[in-house]
Amino acid sequence: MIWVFIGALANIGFILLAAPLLDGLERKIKAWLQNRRGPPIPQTLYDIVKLLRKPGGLTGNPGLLYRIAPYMFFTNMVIAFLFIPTLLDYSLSFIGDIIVVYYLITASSIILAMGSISTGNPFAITGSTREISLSMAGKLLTGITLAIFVAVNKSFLITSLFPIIPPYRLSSILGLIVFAILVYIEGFRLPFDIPEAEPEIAGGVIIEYTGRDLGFAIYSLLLKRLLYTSILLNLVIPRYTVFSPIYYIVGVIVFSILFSTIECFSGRHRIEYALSFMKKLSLATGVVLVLAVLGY
Amino acid sequence: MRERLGLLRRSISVGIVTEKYPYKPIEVPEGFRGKPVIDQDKCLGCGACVNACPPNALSMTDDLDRGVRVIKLFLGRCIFCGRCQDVCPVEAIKLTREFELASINHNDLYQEVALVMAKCMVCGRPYTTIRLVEHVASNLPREQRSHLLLCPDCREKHSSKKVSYARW
Amino acid sequence: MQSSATKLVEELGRFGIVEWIDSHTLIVHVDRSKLRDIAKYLHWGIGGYFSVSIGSDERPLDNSFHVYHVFSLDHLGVYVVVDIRVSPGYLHVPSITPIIPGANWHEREVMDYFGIMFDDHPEPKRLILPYNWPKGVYPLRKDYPYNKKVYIEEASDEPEHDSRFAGKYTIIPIGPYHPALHEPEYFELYVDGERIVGARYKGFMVHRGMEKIAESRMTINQIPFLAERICGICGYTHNVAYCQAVENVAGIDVPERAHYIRSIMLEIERIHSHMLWLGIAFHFLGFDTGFMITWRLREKVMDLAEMLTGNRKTYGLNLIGGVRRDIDLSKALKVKKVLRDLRKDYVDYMEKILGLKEIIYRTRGVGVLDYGEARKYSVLGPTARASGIDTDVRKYHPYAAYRHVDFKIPVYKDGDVLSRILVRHEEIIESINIIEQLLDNLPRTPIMAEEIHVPEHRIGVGVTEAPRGEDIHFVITSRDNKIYRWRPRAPSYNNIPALLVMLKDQHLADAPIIIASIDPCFSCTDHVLIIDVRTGSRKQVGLRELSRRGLG
Amino acid sequence: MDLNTIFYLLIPSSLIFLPIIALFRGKTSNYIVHGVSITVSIIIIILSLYVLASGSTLDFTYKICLDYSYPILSFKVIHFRLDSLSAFFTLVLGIVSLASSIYGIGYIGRFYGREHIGWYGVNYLLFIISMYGVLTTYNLFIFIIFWELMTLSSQFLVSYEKNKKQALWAGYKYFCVSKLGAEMIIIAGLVLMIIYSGYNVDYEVVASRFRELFLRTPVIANAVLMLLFMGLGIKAALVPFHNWLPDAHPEAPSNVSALLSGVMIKMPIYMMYRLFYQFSQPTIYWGVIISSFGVVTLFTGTLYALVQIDSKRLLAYHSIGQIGYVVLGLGASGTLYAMGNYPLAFIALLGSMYHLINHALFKSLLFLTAGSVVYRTGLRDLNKLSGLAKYMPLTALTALIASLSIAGIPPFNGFVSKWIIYISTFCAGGYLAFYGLFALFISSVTAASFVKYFTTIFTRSPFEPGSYKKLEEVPFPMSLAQVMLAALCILFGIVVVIPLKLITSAISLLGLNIIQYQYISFGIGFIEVNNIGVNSPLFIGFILAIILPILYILIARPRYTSYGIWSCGTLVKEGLLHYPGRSYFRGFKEVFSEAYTVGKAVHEVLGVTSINYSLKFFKKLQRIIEDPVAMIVLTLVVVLLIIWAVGW
Repeated sequence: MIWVFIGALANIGFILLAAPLLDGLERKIKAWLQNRRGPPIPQTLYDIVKLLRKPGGLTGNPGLLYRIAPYMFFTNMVIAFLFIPTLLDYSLSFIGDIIVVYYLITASSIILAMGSISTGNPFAITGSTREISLSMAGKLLTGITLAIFVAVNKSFLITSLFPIIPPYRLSSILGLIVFAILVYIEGFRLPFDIPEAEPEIAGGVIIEYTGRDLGFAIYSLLLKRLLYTSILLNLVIPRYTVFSPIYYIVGVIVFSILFSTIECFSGRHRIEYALSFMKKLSLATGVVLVLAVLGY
Repeated sequence: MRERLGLLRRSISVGIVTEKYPYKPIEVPEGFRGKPVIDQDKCLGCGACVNACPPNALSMTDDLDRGVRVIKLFLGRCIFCGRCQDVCPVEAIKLTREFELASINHNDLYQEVALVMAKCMVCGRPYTTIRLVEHVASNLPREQRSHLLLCPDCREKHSSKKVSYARW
Repeated sequence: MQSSATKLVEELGRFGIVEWIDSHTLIVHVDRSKLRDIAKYLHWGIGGYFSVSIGSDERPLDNSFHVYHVFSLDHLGVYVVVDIRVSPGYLHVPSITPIIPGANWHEREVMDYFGIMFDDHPEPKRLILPYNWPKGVYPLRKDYPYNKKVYIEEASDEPEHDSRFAGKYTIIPIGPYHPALHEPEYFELYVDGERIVGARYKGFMVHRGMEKIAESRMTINQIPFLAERICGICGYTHNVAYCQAVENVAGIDVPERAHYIRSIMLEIERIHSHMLWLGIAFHFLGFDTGFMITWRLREKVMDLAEMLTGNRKTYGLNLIGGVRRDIDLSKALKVKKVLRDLRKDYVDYMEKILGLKEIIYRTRGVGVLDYGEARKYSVLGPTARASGIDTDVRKYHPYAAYRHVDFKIPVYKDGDVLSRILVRHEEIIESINIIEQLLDNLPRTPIMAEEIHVPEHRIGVGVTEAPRGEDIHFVITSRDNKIYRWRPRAPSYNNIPALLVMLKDQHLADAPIIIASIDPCFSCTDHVLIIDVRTGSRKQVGLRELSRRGLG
Repeated sequence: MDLNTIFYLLIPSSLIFLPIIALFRGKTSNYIVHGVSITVSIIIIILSLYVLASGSTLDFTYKICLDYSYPILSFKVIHFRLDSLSAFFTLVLGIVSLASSIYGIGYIGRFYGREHIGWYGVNYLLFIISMYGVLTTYNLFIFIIFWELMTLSSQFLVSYEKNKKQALWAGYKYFCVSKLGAEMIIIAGLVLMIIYSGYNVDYEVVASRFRELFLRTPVIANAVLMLLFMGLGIKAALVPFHNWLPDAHPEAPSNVSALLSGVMIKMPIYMMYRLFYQFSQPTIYWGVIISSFGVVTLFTGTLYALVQIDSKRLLAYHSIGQIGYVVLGLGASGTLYAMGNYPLAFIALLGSMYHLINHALFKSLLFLTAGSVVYRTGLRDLNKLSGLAKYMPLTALTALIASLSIAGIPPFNGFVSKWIIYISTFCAGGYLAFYGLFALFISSVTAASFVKYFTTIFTRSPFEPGSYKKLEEVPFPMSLAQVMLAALCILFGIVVVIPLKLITSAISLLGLNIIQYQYISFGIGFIEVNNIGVNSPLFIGFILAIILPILYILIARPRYTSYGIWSCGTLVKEGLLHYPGRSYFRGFKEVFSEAYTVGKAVHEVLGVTSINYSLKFFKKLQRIIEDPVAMIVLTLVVVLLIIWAVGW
């Protein structure tokens, strides 16, 4: 038990460092693909460290909710990582913990949105309603995908869900593909970074946060992105081997490269287009779920 | 999808095009209109450039007490059009290819030329620079030179034609 | 052609005294009672369009104010200036805005600057001067010295918001400092969720006083450099328009080579401006890689401009009567080579980018301005061409060297953002063609006219096709190398009011790209503003100080 | 006086107060009624806690001396029993009625001089008593009587503000529809009685007869079950019988709304538990039917709630949605039970009951906070409300807790119950997995809806600056009630053992034995460590997630710089930065319009037609009553029927 704790804590330590570095990597790759030199890889880390050293800002008439939202978001994300094996194979898992992770993610976006709305800035509110709309559609998709995995594995223990293959089934492979798309969408990458769309709502959800608050909000968003990637990786890479840390690191980097390349060559969707895309994807995934339940 | 892959292929084939600018100087072409520089030794103080300058970056003041004419160029207002270069009779002001003008010292944006003025033979008032007088003198026939040593007012009294390079 | 022009003169004779001021500009002196008839006749009757209104204080000359409405008759290649004399005792002119909604701003501007009232104007509010500007002070009148300081009242409550929407709908302020606008302008969008239900525009926040400075302080050959600074993107076209206005007045015979060089630089400017715009448009669509690509390609054009003129943007090339720099053979060859490569690259990239689903989806059917609305507001340039109006100054009022080249004008019927993208896209390719033709046929003449003499108190009109549309400069000359009245009108001035039509019932997410789709140049539009509108502070603002800020 | 005596005396002694209350007006009446109802609530809580903790039952019968020769009156005794299932529900009733009575002391002050307080008092007390009666009676006949009493008194409460046309209409509609449901129950009861010509309708007897009926003529048994289920479903506002609820609940005084939404719509659920677990055995098809009703209900209710702009109406729609969760849990447990998967059936039932008590807590709290807003501002319009947190911090905080609870944000109570429902449905697989993921999706819609509810009312700055100048926190009794419920929301979220113990003792009555199916084997994480309290790392983590940031803000007091709101550099007047409630989630509604179309079909076609039908029915009835000939004929028919029934 104690080793599990230590392992999980080590995981969190690794994640806290890895999330900004991976973002730096993505920025570098995007820069290369846009024929630019781009910032150095630790740039995101520098940015966050710089932000964390500055005082936060109070705007409008925000109250406690606004102040604690970034911190709540951050702790929620860190706690979510307790249940997901990342670098090491240790995690504090139990039946139904995937629902807990799911709710932690929902809670984080809800709380950030509430904090943001409480400033009263129409940009922030527009961004927040977009964020929540997307999150609702995303949760539908997440739910269906999870149901596929549960139906295939007949279990609710995350550790027993990882890795999903074997058994190799049509539905589990399709489910993985949908989940990869979902990971892409939930990672607020183009064309789905609508809640923060710079041209029209200038940052949206995080528009009013500055300094330390902003640092934590951005850090948490990066953690959320990595959290999704980690869940996806856990579904595909073999666990409980000596090489699993290596598999993990390689996997994370591969997905970063892949996702940033895709992101580089896409424009931003309008919110209702993104939503209807997710709706269609949900319907398709529903069919996959039927397959999974039927045992294919 | 095909378009995206095509863009990806092109991106990879082009490579990195941005420069490490502050660490690596940038070449500007021949004929680039950069910072104007006044040649102290050539300037006559005629004021042609001051008249031509559209944004009033060049100014001319006569310090009658000290007997000095000051031509002052303020780069903060300069638009680098090169009209001064066009109108200068002696090529004293020229545009260089230098464009990095940022400075922490405000005075770096000023250039000054102070020229000693000639005093009128009659009234003793300084009226123009010695260099300008010399320059005009060298271009004039001998018999007209005597008027040069008078200030415009006195010259008018002597009903002579005024000579100046200043046009516009 | 000639016969139809004479027929036009006869027709216009019904309204007032007609005279030619130069080979392609007519002036009609009309009585106030005939004004609306002639406006209706010119704009709606024979297919011309309203271009600009100019107010002028000519009390020192003939003891009266004048209002000039300029109409363009594309099919005849003629500009018609309608001149109304306004006596200082009764400063009222019938408004033509009820007939031509596009004249709204023009008339309000005259109202602000000269105190001339327009009867039956639907919206007789201040347009340019801030609301706390003292009443009865008209800055462009001749008895107002350019360096006079005015005492600005403390800020009071201005009826800022559109009462139809404010309070009921969410206000999304776009501007004055917003990432989607790179210049200080203010769009107030009233949204219901994601849908825009209404919009309000407040502009004229760029604090410069160019007209007044030019009229009172600058000489005729200094103004080109000021005109070039009206705009940061298409400055050269203002420069050329101004020079043409003066050259038309003076009847200067500009050498052909100078005309060719001007045309080449105008087209280079058009290419870079359109590419810049495309980049920005892609950025607003979230496609930053497209932004990087177009700007990288544009950089080659900027290098060309730098090589040819000595500067990337402010070419400083023109003087009255010609140009200051020649294009020699080696440069010409280099330009041709660069352009050949550029065309290949550009066409290839654009084919791919315009195949992206997101780009098409977010521009097709978005921000539609149909033909009727476009005519009402007399929009110009690519905006008009995307709405099915076949207009191009280069073609129908040929200037510089454009009568010697062969090019086509892209016209689209849909009037949406995609059409505007495509119009500009094709224009870039056409411009490359034009430059190649011009370089091939560069005549061997001097580049500067010999004889330059400007007559006094004559009206001159100079027009160019700026990247954004028709750019018109109206000049009244004066003695001593001065200009009596100078009114530059940038195309965005006519295009911006049409934005409010385009924005209605659109998605909030599309607001930036719709606003950008007319390629608005706010500083072009606002060049004339004199006063600091930053409110809330007691301050005295003098023109000299402002001019220092603006020009320094 | 032992507890049995108290139980015995509670109903008659509180009925004595009714005329006393009716005598007074104004303040006095207010204090008397709430004093009585608080006392009653406390007694109810004590009784039910005793029963749940000890596992015993309280039992008594009123002997009625009648002529035994008339068979229809031969039930001889009026049997009341407080067993652990009833006790669980009376506990819910006690808690909510305690809170809303305390709240009422302040809230009813609104109506001084405008309405007759005594009239309110009579109905309010009668309402509580009749609900208590419904829960504690052990006889179907008495059940129906209390049921009708409950409907009647609550109908008067709904249309209490007699000058409001809307309230009168809502009350009328509510009454007619409820009456229709009651008729179904009565018909079912009559069928049972008549077919068996045994007139004893004690629950035990009913149960045994029902089972017999199932064996003999399953068609009739199922028809009776269907009638009963529909009758109860109408009262529980299951879609498509829900249309009356969003009209009725918001119109009542807010503390009554809390009781209506928090407790009254649980009464039919209580009967359903008895119906499917005590009177009959769960079957697979009934499980499918019930859980389908549950899913349709939660889907429609919540999606409709998302687009509401009236605060109490939004809450009322959520009541429908949340009842869907409860019914889904019941149905899932029925299916699983019939399939022989007792452990999961137990967990599903656990989730259902847990959600029921949670819903009672947070929904009544939400109605109380909405009431506080009405109390101070008189507004329910989410387009106009804004920025109240500054003036009513305590109300805002409790509303936040309730919102987070209903949204299922850990570690508040809503999360736990929803989580248990998901586990049972997902692990069950099959069609239940679909239902579970619908519920999962809907929970995020709920969250979104409460982001709207909370942020529009409480955060930001006031819409019209200066309009709230005299605004302040609500009076002490009202905030006390809110704080009480909020504390329970947190308690039931963190100290999960307490409600689980209560629920297991209630479930044990229904034949699912706790000893047999320990949670441990299904790994409900937070109980597996030990029975004393919360030791699970998960819950420590959750608490840290909430506590650490708050502590950080409160203790470390990080430095902040104050800025104006960024609105592109211009100074925008505070009030104009207004984001009306209707603008929220517009795009979502547009894109998921299919869901709304389906919902509309259910909501309007089925819902409205059923309402219209019942209204028409009652119009006809009214015409008959007004017509003397018809009335005479009807009376004769009834008399004849009675004669036939009595056996002459």
